[in-house]
Amino acid sequence: MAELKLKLKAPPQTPVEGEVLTPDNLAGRSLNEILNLETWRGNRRVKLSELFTVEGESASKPSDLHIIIEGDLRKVRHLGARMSAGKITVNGSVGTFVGFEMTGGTIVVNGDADAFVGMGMSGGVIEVNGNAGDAVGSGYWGTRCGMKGGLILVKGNVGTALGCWMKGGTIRVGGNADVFTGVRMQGGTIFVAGNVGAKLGAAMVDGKIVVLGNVPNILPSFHIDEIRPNTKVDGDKIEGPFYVFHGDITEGGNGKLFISVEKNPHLKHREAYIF
Amino acid sequence: MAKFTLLTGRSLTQGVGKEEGKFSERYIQEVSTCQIDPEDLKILNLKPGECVRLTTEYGSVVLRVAASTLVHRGCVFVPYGPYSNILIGTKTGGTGMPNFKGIPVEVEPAPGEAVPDIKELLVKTYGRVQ
Amino acid sequence: MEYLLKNGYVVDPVNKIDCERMDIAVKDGKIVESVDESKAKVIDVKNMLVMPGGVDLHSHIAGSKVNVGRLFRPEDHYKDYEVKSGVRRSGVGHSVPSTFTTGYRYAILGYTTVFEPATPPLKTLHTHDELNDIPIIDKACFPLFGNNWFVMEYIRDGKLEECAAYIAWLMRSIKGYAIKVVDPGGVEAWKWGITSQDFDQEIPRFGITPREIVRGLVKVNKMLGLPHPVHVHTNQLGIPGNYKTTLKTMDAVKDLATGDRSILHVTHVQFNAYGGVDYLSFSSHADDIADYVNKNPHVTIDIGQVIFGDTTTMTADGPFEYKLFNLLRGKWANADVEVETGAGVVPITYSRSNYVHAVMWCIGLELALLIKDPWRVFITTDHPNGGPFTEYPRVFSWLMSKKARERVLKRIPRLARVRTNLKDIDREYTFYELAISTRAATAKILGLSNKGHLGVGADADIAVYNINPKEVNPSADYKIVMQAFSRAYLTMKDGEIIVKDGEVVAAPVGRTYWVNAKAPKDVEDVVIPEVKKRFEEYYTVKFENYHIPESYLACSAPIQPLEPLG
Amino acid sequence: MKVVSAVVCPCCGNLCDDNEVYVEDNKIVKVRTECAVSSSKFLNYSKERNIKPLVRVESQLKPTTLEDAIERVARMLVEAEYPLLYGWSNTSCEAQKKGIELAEEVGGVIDNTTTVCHGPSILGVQDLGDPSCTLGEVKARADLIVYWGCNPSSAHPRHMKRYSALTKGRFRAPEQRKVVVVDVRKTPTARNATLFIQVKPNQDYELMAALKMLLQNEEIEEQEVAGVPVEQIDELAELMRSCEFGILFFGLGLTMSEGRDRNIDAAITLVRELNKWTKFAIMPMRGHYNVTGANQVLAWQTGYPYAVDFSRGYPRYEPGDTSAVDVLSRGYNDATLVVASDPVANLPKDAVKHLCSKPLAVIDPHMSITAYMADVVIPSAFVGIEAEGTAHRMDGVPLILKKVVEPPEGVLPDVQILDLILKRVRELKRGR
Repeated sequence: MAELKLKLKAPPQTPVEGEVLTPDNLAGRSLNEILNLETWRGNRRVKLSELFTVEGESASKPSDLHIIIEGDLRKVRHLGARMSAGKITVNGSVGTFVGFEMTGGTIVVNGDADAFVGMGMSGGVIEVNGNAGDAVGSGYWGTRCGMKGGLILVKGNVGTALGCWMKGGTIRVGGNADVFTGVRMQGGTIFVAGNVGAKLGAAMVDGKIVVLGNVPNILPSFHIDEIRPNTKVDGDKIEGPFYVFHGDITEGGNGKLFISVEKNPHLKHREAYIF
Repeated sequence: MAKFTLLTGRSLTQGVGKEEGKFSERYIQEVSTCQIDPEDLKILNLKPGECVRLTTEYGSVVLRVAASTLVHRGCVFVPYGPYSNILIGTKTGGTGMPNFKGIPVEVEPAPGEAVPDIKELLVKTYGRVQ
Repeated sequence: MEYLLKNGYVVDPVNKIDCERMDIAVKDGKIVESVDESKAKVIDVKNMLVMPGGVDLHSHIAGSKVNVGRLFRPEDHYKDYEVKSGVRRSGVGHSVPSTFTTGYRYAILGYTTVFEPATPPLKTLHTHDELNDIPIIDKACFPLFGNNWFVMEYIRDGKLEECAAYIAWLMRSIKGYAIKVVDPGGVEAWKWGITSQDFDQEIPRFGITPREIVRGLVKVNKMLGLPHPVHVHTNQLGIPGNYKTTLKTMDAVKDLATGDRSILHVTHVQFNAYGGVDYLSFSSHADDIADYVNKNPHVTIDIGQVIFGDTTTMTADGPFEYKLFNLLRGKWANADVEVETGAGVVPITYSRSNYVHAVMWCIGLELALLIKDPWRVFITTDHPNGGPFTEYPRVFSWLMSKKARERVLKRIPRLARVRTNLKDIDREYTFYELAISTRAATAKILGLSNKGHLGVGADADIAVYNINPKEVNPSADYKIVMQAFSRAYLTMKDGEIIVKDGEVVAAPVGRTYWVNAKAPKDVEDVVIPEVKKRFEEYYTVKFENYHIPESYLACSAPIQPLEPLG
Repeated sequence: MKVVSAVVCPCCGNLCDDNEVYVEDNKIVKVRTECAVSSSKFLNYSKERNIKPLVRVESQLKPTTLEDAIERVARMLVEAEYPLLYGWSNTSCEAQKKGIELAEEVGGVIDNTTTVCHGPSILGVQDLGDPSCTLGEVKARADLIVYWGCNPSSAHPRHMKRYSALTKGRFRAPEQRKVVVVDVRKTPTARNATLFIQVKPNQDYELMAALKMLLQNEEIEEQEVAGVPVEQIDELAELMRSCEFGILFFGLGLTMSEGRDRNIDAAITLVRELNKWTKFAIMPMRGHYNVTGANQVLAWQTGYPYAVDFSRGYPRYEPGDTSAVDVLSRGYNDATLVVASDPVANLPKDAVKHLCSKPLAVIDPHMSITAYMADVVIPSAFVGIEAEGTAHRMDGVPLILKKVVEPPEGVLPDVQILDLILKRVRELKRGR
């Protein structure tokens, strides 16, 4: 893979649009051409050369290109938007909408990612090695459709509404997830190794959520099915035992919650409702 | 020190006072007073009119306390305004809206302290004011 | 400013001109006999098609329900946007475009007059505010009367003169243009949660039937001499078997007809021409409707063509939208308006592979093709209910080319093909017929004598399309037709060049028409105080604050009523 | 003495239009209204008034000319790469339109106070829809009125008397109506309710989920939900199911607590469910008198109701990122124009900190708290008192606000001030 190294000269004072920084846009261009590409900083058209130093070499095909970006990119938004192939590595923290509507390729963030990671994505992989913000794997407003495919991995914690309206693909979180994890979920799998906030799986109609840590409560619109010794996430066996709930019943839903029995003794009273 | 839940909201006096002016006595008095259930006040060993320090993960401020049976036990109500804002965070959960209600708050009597003057509070918090 | 459009092929049905090479002279916003060629700006439109500007009599472009559609569908807009540039403000499409974009996109299609067909009187200030923000085109709005308490009470009590006085007062108070009726009585029933109002069924708590409302309003329309017939959206819209209701509604006023003039315009009939008893036995009865229209000159219709793809349905027919929501289970907005009417909004994706949608697609075209007289059937998509108005060129191509229709027919479910007559229809519209249905006839039925033609004295609203009607055979080259109608080579509005080569180059303010309706003074003198008295019991606003001053309209164009009919 | 009747009150989303204002020597001397807030507004509006444009010189606000103030605001906006234009809920639709044009011209973000009141309601509506009606429908038909997380007695003082519980409508007398209040505290509104349900803070969502379960005759595997015994929830479900026309009014208790937009999602879903049983509608209790208008105007001109970003020359909508609190807390904006709002008094501390760290201009009739922090202050006329203009009631009914007295000399309405700024901005941009 050809490597193209971009280094942010200084953290921008106003938001910078990062959607130009994809292998799809940079492949097949010379360094000079890349430096002359334009993007937005606030309402100003600026050349990439104003924002970044660039070294390395581009590839002829997006799938052969690895873009490595260094610096404080917390005000860079839509990085990797609509990318279809290749790889982006960010060494630093990045702003909102990483991998917006991406269809393929890989984005690695060696730092934190702000809200809306992988919004509307349908394929590819996003790996965040720090924490991620709110609404990871959700969808554009009003679409009633979140992430449709692909994989999002977050090593640290995530914010609220993880996988909101999610329809397919997998999200794995190494740390904790805040409230409304899997809200309005319609398919796919969410795995949280840590704790989750309240309202887990609210209004979900399908899909699967596995939580190894603590769950403050289970919504009244879920019914308990059984206790299972283990379960699977994308073929990987996960040891339990787990309480299995289904719901959201008010939505006629058949989503499944797999909740660690060991970490949630306060749910014991629900066992009485197992047939 | 006791753990409470902070609720902020509108009150009629705040609404009326607002129309008189944001520096009117009525408005400032109202928005720098928190309301707590009388039973909770007893437990805290506070009398109406005394000062209390509220602290959340976002900030801390001293307010006057008033007794109100309309507030749930374990809750403290502060009308919207420059004082309550000190206690509110900017996390919007991806919605644009911070949590103004239902925030964990620590309440402790502040006998030696006074409610800060509005202008002092502003200068201290934000730097500039006329 | 004077212009001379030279050497175009002019299609101007009002003046019986069919693809004749001629020049059009324009001066001070009007078509004139001639201009001084040395002073005038000469535009060579050699071998191009020249038509009067398009006139759309039914397109939901402004008002509270349209804005509900905009507000709750960000996903409809975010990929279709217009960047601010030159004279153009920024904005968004797609099925519910923002106001500025609506004006530009109509102008690019060569349309210069568009009427909003449903405004709740109480929220008409909002409608006018939006109309003010739609640049270029002339427009108007039709207030809703079919579920209005005052109207229902006057008709119940047999007080038609009083009803006419009330409507005249309302029309001029809120600056409306025509009497619109949507699901008469059905919306009032829906306000109690009842979703099916039959034409001859009593309306809850009002003691009359929709039939009586429609008849009453047609009589009132004649008494007031309003320029447009009663514009009706019938009961049972969207429901299998509803073609009977449509025929009943048309026939209910047959005896009130005078001469050959239309007294009832039945709108978006595609949605009202269904057979069957459910969505499995769903079928087309376009032939029965067409047959009735062919034999009875007292009605006109527009088609409400369906376009496959995503769009937003919106109508004052709240109960219909509730039923649609129950089928789709997606988003649903409802907006009942006190005393007067309601509204519903539901997004939909019409799918070619869906049997019901495919039949709907056939029905619209069947209506347009089976009704013989293009002066009485108009092309609409009931924007955005059947599809966005930007898809008109596609509809034109289907009407002008059997080949274009067959391309689609091949790809719809076999059963839809079999259960409709479209495959057997050979008729293809000519440019002349198209010009009638989209300009000449619509202007006529709206009572706009200055529009829809290019005779001397007409408003210089002109559309020039880059297509040679003498050379292009639309039947075969339907794609060329579609392209040409998608981007006017030139659009002129009131003698000003608005669109040049598909780009908007000027964006003036268009007129808002309204009818300065009047009833006999002695009747109004009794009725208005009476309305005022009941007003505060019925409404939540003061009588005084209901009135919309003329100054609120960015460019007010009052129209005097015609001589009352019979 | 001049009496102006049918005056629309420019205070809250009720837009009561039956007030009488008595004017003598261009002064309001008396108001006939049933509302304490309204009366205070009309009688006190000129207190704490600043009628001179002000500019910050060496950390002090000093009077200046209107021309100078306009020049400074225009320059501030033209120089900014990402200006925020915030407020807009206490002014006319005409001013809002001008503000949108200005935001478009300077490539800024325009956001209204919706963002911190019913922004989450709009997000809920964008996912689920909006089964609603005008207030006159409630007056005519409602036999069940639910106030959830709102307190009209304080925030919308005449709401019950004019539009809901206590008014006589065509088909319904006050004694035929039942009122339910659901709140975390026993508000003044709750005192007069048929049924008061005290919900635990941040658990409205759970309560609504339980309600939906009971409406669908499903079993709940708990004894109580959100601090409410299941029997009491069942009582509420039964009331809702059996009414003839129900309305759910909701307020900031839902939009500002945990769940925010998802609470509204649940409330709308509940109302959708209830329509299987009866006729039921939902309506947000909008606070500022023309915040509804701000959403409407922005929606028809740009397609989006708030949080609109023009930085790329066309409207973009990404609430949670282009909404005011997020713009401020992420430190995106490098200048702010505040119109008819007081963010320093209303936004969280850290957002205000950023606001005050960048150039700040304020257009407001009052000397608001934000004005005290600003670099430039331009006083404006009060819409609905000193200037005419359109506003939209909480249910979308538009009304024309009247001008009852002249503004102080030299004080212009917002729309004119904004127009002057816009013109100057265009001149500056042409020269650039």
